[in-house]
Amino acid sequence: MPEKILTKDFDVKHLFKIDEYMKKGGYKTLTRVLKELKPEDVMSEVKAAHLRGRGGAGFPAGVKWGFVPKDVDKPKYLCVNADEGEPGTFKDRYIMTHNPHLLLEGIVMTCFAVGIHTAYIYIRGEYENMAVRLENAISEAEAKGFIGKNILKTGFDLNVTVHRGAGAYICGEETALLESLEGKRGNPRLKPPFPAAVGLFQNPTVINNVETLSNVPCIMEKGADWFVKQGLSEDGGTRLFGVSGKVKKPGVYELPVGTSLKELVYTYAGGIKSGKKLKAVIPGGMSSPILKPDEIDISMDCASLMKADSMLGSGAVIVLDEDVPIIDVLRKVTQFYSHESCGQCTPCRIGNSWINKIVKRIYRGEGKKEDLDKIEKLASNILGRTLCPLGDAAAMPILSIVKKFRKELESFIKG
Amino acid sequence: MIEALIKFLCAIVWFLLLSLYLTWAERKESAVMQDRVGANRANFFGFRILGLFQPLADAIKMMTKEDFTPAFSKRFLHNLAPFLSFFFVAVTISTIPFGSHLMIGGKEFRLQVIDLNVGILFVLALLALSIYGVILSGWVSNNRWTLLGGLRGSAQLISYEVALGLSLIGIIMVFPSLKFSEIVGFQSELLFGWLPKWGVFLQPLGLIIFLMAAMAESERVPFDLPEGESEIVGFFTEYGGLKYGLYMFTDFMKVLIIACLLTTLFFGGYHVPWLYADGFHFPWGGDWLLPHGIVVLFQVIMFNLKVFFFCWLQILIRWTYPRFRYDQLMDFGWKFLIPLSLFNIAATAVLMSL
Amino acid sequence: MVEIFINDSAIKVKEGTTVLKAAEKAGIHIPHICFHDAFPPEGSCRMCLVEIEGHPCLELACSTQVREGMKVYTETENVRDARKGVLEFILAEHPMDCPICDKAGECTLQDYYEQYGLFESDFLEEKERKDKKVDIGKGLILDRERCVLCTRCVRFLRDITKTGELGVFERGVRSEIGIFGDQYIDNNYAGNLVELCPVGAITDKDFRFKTRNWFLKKGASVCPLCSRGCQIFIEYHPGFARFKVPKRVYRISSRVTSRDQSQKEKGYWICDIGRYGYSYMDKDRAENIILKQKNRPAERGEAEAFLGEKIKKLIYRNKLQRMGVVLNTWLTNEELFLARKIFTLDLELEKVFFTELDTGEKDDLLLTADRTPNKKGAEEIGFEINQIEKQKLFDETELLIVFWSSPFGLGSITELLPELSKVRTKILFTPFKRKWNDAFDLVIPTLVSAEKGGSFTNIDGKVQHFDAVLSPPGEARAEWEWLVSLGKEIEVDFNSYLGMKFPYDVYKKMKDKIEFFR
Amino acid sequence: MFRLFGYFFEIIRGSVITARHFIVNLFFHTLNLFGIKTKRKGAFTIQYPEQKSEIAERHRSLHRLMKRENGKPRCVACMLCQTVCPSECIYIEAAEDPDPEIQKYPSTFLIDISRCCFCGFCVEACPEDAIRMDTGEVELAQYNKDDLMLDLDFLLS
Repeated sequence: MPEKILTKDFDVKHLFKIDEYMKKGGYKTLTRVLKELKPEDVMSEVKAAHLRGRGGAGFPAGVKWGFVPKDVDKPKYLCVNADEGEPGTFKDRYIMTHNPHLLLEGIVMTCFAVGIHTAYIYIRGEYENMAVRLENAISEAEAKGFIGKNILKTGFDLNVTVHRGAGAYICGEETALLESLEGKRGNPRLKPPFPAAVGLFQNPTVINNVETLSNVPCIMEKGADWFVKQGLSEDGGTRLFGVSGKVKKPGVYELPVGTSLKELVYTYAGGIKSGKKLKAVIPGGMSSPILKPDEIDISMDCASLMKADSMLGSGAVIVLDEDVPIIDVLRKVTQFYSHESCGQCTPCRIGNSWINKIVKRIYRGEGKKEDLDKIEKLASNILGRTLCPLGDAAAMPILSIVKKFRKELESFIKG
Repeated sequence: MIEALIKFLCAIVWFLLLSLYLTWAERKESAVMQDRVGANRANFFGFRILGLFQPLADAIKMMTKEDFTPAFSKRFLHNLAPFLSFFFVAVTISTIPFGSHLMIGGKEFRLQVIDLNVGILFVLALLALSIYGVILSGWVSNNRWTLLGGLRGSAQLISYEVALGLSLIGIIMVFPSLKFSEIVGFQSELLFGWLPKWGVFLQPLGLIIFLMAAMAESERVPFDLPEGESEIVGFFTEYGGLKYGLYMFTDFMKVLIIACLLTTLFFGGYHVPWLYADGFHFPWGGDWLLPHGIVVLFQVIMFNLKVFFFCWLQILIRWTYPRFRYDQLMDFGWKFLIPLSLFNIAATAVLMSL
Repeated sequence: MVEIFINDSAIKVKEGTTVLKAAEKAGIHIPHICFHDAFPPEGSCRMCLVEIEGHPCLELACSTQVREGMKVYTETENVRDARKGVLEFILAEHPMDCPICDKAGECTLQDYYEQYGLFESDFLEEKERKDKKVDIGKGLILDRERCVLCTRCVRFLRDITKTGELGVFERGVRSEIGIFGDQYIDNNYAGNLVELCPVGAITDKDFRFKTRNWFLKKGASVCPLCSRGCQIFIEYHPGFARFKVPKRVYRISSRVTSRDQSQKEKGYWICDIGRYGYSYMDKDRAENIILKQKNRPAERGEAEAFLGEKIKKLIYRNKLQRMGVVLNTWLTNEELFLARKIFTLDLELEKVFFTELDTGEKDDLLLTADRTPNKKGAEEIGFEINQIEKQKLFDETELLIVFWSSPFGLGSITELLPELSKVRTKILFTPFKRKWNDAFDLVIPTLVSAEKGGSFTNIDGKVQHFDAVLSPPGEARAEWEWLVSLGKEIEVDFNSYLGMKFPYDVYKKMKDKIEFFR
Repeated sequence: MFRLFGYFFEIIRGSVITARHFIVNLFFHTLNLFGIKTKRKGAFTIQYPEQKSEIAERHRSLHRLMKRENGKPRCVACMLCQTVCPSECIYIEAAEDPDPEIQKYPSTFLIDISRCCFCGFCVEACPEDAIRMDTGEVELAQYNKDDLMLDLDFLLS
């Protein structure tokens, strides 16, 4: 087992309580950062650490912070994207359950770096326990003076609010999240302008994933160089991989970026359950294209997976064994996206429902020969032509499943 | 006087009745020729009898239609024109012999209204006069198309009048008389002892010229240029109802009168071959003597049969050929018929002088 | 100014222009459904995708702003494929009930299908069933199946009227437009939704099923129902050869002409009062000249002679001040100018009054309190818009000429009725048959503004010319024609009235005489 | 001269043909009239009023409007037939149907049959198969011109 950075203390009981957290050295770095460093130092440190966003798109966090205009009168906001809706993903929940203070520490550092005084944690409504735990942690931290007015007497103010979403997948998309946070219907906005310039309430806004922000205290504690060394040069640190499906030991594994997928499945997760053969792996949450067994000897970082026409996404690895009919997978995927499409733009609204209807028909055994071609055509009509990435997220797995498992699907149509 | 009146009434009634039923005959004949059935709807208490009531229905229809005069036309002349045509044609019947004599109570009645000694000239003159009806109607209708129709009609009639007259010169040469009764009388003789000495055998060319010219005179289809419903508008366009009916009727009367003339001049009139006043005397020997009444009956029937045949023939021609073009019509009259009839006269003269 | 290339042809546009607008300027139509000039781009219909050199995937023309040297391609295989794809998606869930859809014939979707689609449908699945007939207030009927969720209606009510009655409900393919509970749409601009809707999802009861829009003809005119003078199209039925159509005018639609920024928010819309208040054009119209003493419809010459004779008699008797005139602000600039010339300048009358204005409540967007079209024009021509002084008007008056053009009721002018009998000769110019017409000796039918040419000066002082759209009913002629012939008849300044054959001839004279109209 | 003979010959031949038709037909007609049955009948066309010619399946005859199962007209008053009609003989007024599935129905449907040219465009244009021209009614003459204006009730029955 490689060294754990983020989750090193997660086996400590009651780590979510501030006392336990501080016992383990929590908030020490924050004190140092606030008292000794300037905001620019923090930003350049994070930039140097090549910390990529852990939410799915994999955009470098430091660069993103840099987009926020510095000299404006408008208030700036930080939105923490805790709306973990991707099927197969449960890493943020892991962090928030075990160590909410780590996240809070990261939030304070980020806000300090960018000059933000208001932070929202947008958490999905289903995570009620975690929301309560976060709220408790916030009040604990406020009591200790880590959050609130005049933090640690440095004159830096920060107000952190937990906002519960209603559980829409689309609200994990950053602009939809903003709309939702503003109290409107969770529809994605047209980009550009990007949220860094025009975001929450038309003001500059930074939006980061829970895991991304949780990494910031580690970077500040041990330095960017050390952090980069843990992973790859362009993709630093470790990642939390949530392995689920037909493996012997499903769960969250913190591994350096660049660990092989094969290693992850066979070594850490213990291989396939009851000695069955591997059928396929979905490497980064449901929206990432599927990989066949001969493709899984691949480094788990954004660039390598992109090369293999897949994506790392949120690092949620779903393992399928030979018993899983691929039509089931396809049906789940299309069902999910047609249900979760917000209905704003045409290709995603109607395309997903159309594909879902076709797949359902195939599932009922009423498939027609040309259906697969039709699905491919529809999916490629959605791909790259929607308002927000949800369309792509829907089209990519569908396309890859149809392409890679065409024979099996065809046999289902004939049968 | 009374005798003449009765004879005239009989003749004119016969004439008009036949003309009336000629319309029916024309319809029926054309229908049968064209594989149709023809008028058969008119009925009287459900009896149809081959559509024989059709002429009556037509007559009633014509009579009950609106009688109108176009604006700016002379009402009197407009009304007069059809009657003019009708009158001149109707009168001609009075010179046609239907049979020889009928002896009733020792008194001798000629079966002819009046036996003029210029019979042929009289008929030709009256037929020529009927043109006035055409011209008058065309002019008085105050319509340029009717005027054109009338002018064309008069041009045509005058042209063919010449050929008509010339074709008869031959007949007058071989049967040296202008009296119809005498011409018919000449034809009762025998040629070569067996062939009736009919005009057709003496004047075959004359017959053809007469037939053509006479048909042109009747203004029916191959020569129907004055009317020409499909290409020009005829002289009686502005007529309707009974007055229009009169024109139509005059046409049929002309057909009938031409048939009568053909019969009388070229086909021995009322003569039945080899029937004499006392009965048949066949050239191959053998007699069949008959009483006087039966002989006269035979004669009248024979005359009618011949007339019917020529009516039939004219209708056949009318329903067979397409119409001439106007220039063709004039060419035909002036450049063909007239020279031919002159040639006929010359040839007849030469042959007779031999 | 930025130079960009659209389909390889260069065009210069202002900085900040979107690709769609630039292409429109270059004469290239990029199909769009959700985009509307009056709103910021929404980008949800995905019809306007174009290829831009250097961009990995297709870009939205409606929201992408031009950059120097940008190369845009609007007709490549990829673009056409994308359009077709989007159309296929929309049509997959769109009910094919064009035959009963009032929008058919002017429907964006139909046009685009003809231009960019033309495919056989591969959609073998069940379409989503939604409500076909939802009352959303103000006579508007929403058909949710036809809706393509462009959200123009939602944005209109949110951004323009700021009432926000409509919203999008549900998600994904079940998304639908709806009202919140029983908060029905109730504002004066709701009729615009029908025009705004690119498909037939929102229709109004007023036009619904009355006729098909391809039978209608459009004529440009100016709305006379308030002093804003919105530019409108009058959509009228020219009639069938054999069958009588119940009315001429079927609807009024807005005419977008003023696209400058100051007018931007207002120029696209008309209010419901103008939109639905057109029935006066066909209802109770006076068609015949009625000369009471003759007891039969009179001819135009008779009426002119009658009118001229009465005035001339007063002139000979030197009793011109016994003549009164009542005008109104429904008349065009030209007519008011002629009226002023004849009655005030030529005849020097003192008793020239204006009827009471039609008024109503104003609102923030367009509707003004003054519900007559030409008050400003009358003022600029030189009239004082005064109230009728009954005493002055009826005192010793022998001849009274009343111009009454308001399609609304008679209002307070009914107070004059009992006094009318005092006057010996009363003459009325009116386009309408009303009961009070009987009180006049000569009733001359005139035209409503849709039937005559002329100009109105709106509340902002803008002179708007318009031509006749409808043909005049019966014997009715425009007031200016009557005034011109009256001017000739009374022979005071005969030559001035020669050569006035069209409203613009009058306007040319006005331009010479009055600074304002230059 | 030779040409002239040719004409003459053809003229005679024409007469012979028509005369042959006349005689043959008359002969068989007469036989039939007297009830003598021969194999061959005199050639004639259809005896129209008594004997109707068979109307072909696709023959365009008098219009009719189709009904739905509940007896209402199938027509949705889309006015496409009115639009496409080249002789402008159709007139429709639409009204609101209470059934939201149907929505629109014709309150007035007039066909001026005196103007109709039986081109069948209305049938082609109809998206609902509501109008058909398959009644087989071809005898449309009326004594009164107003009777040629067919209304909805008539077209439905």
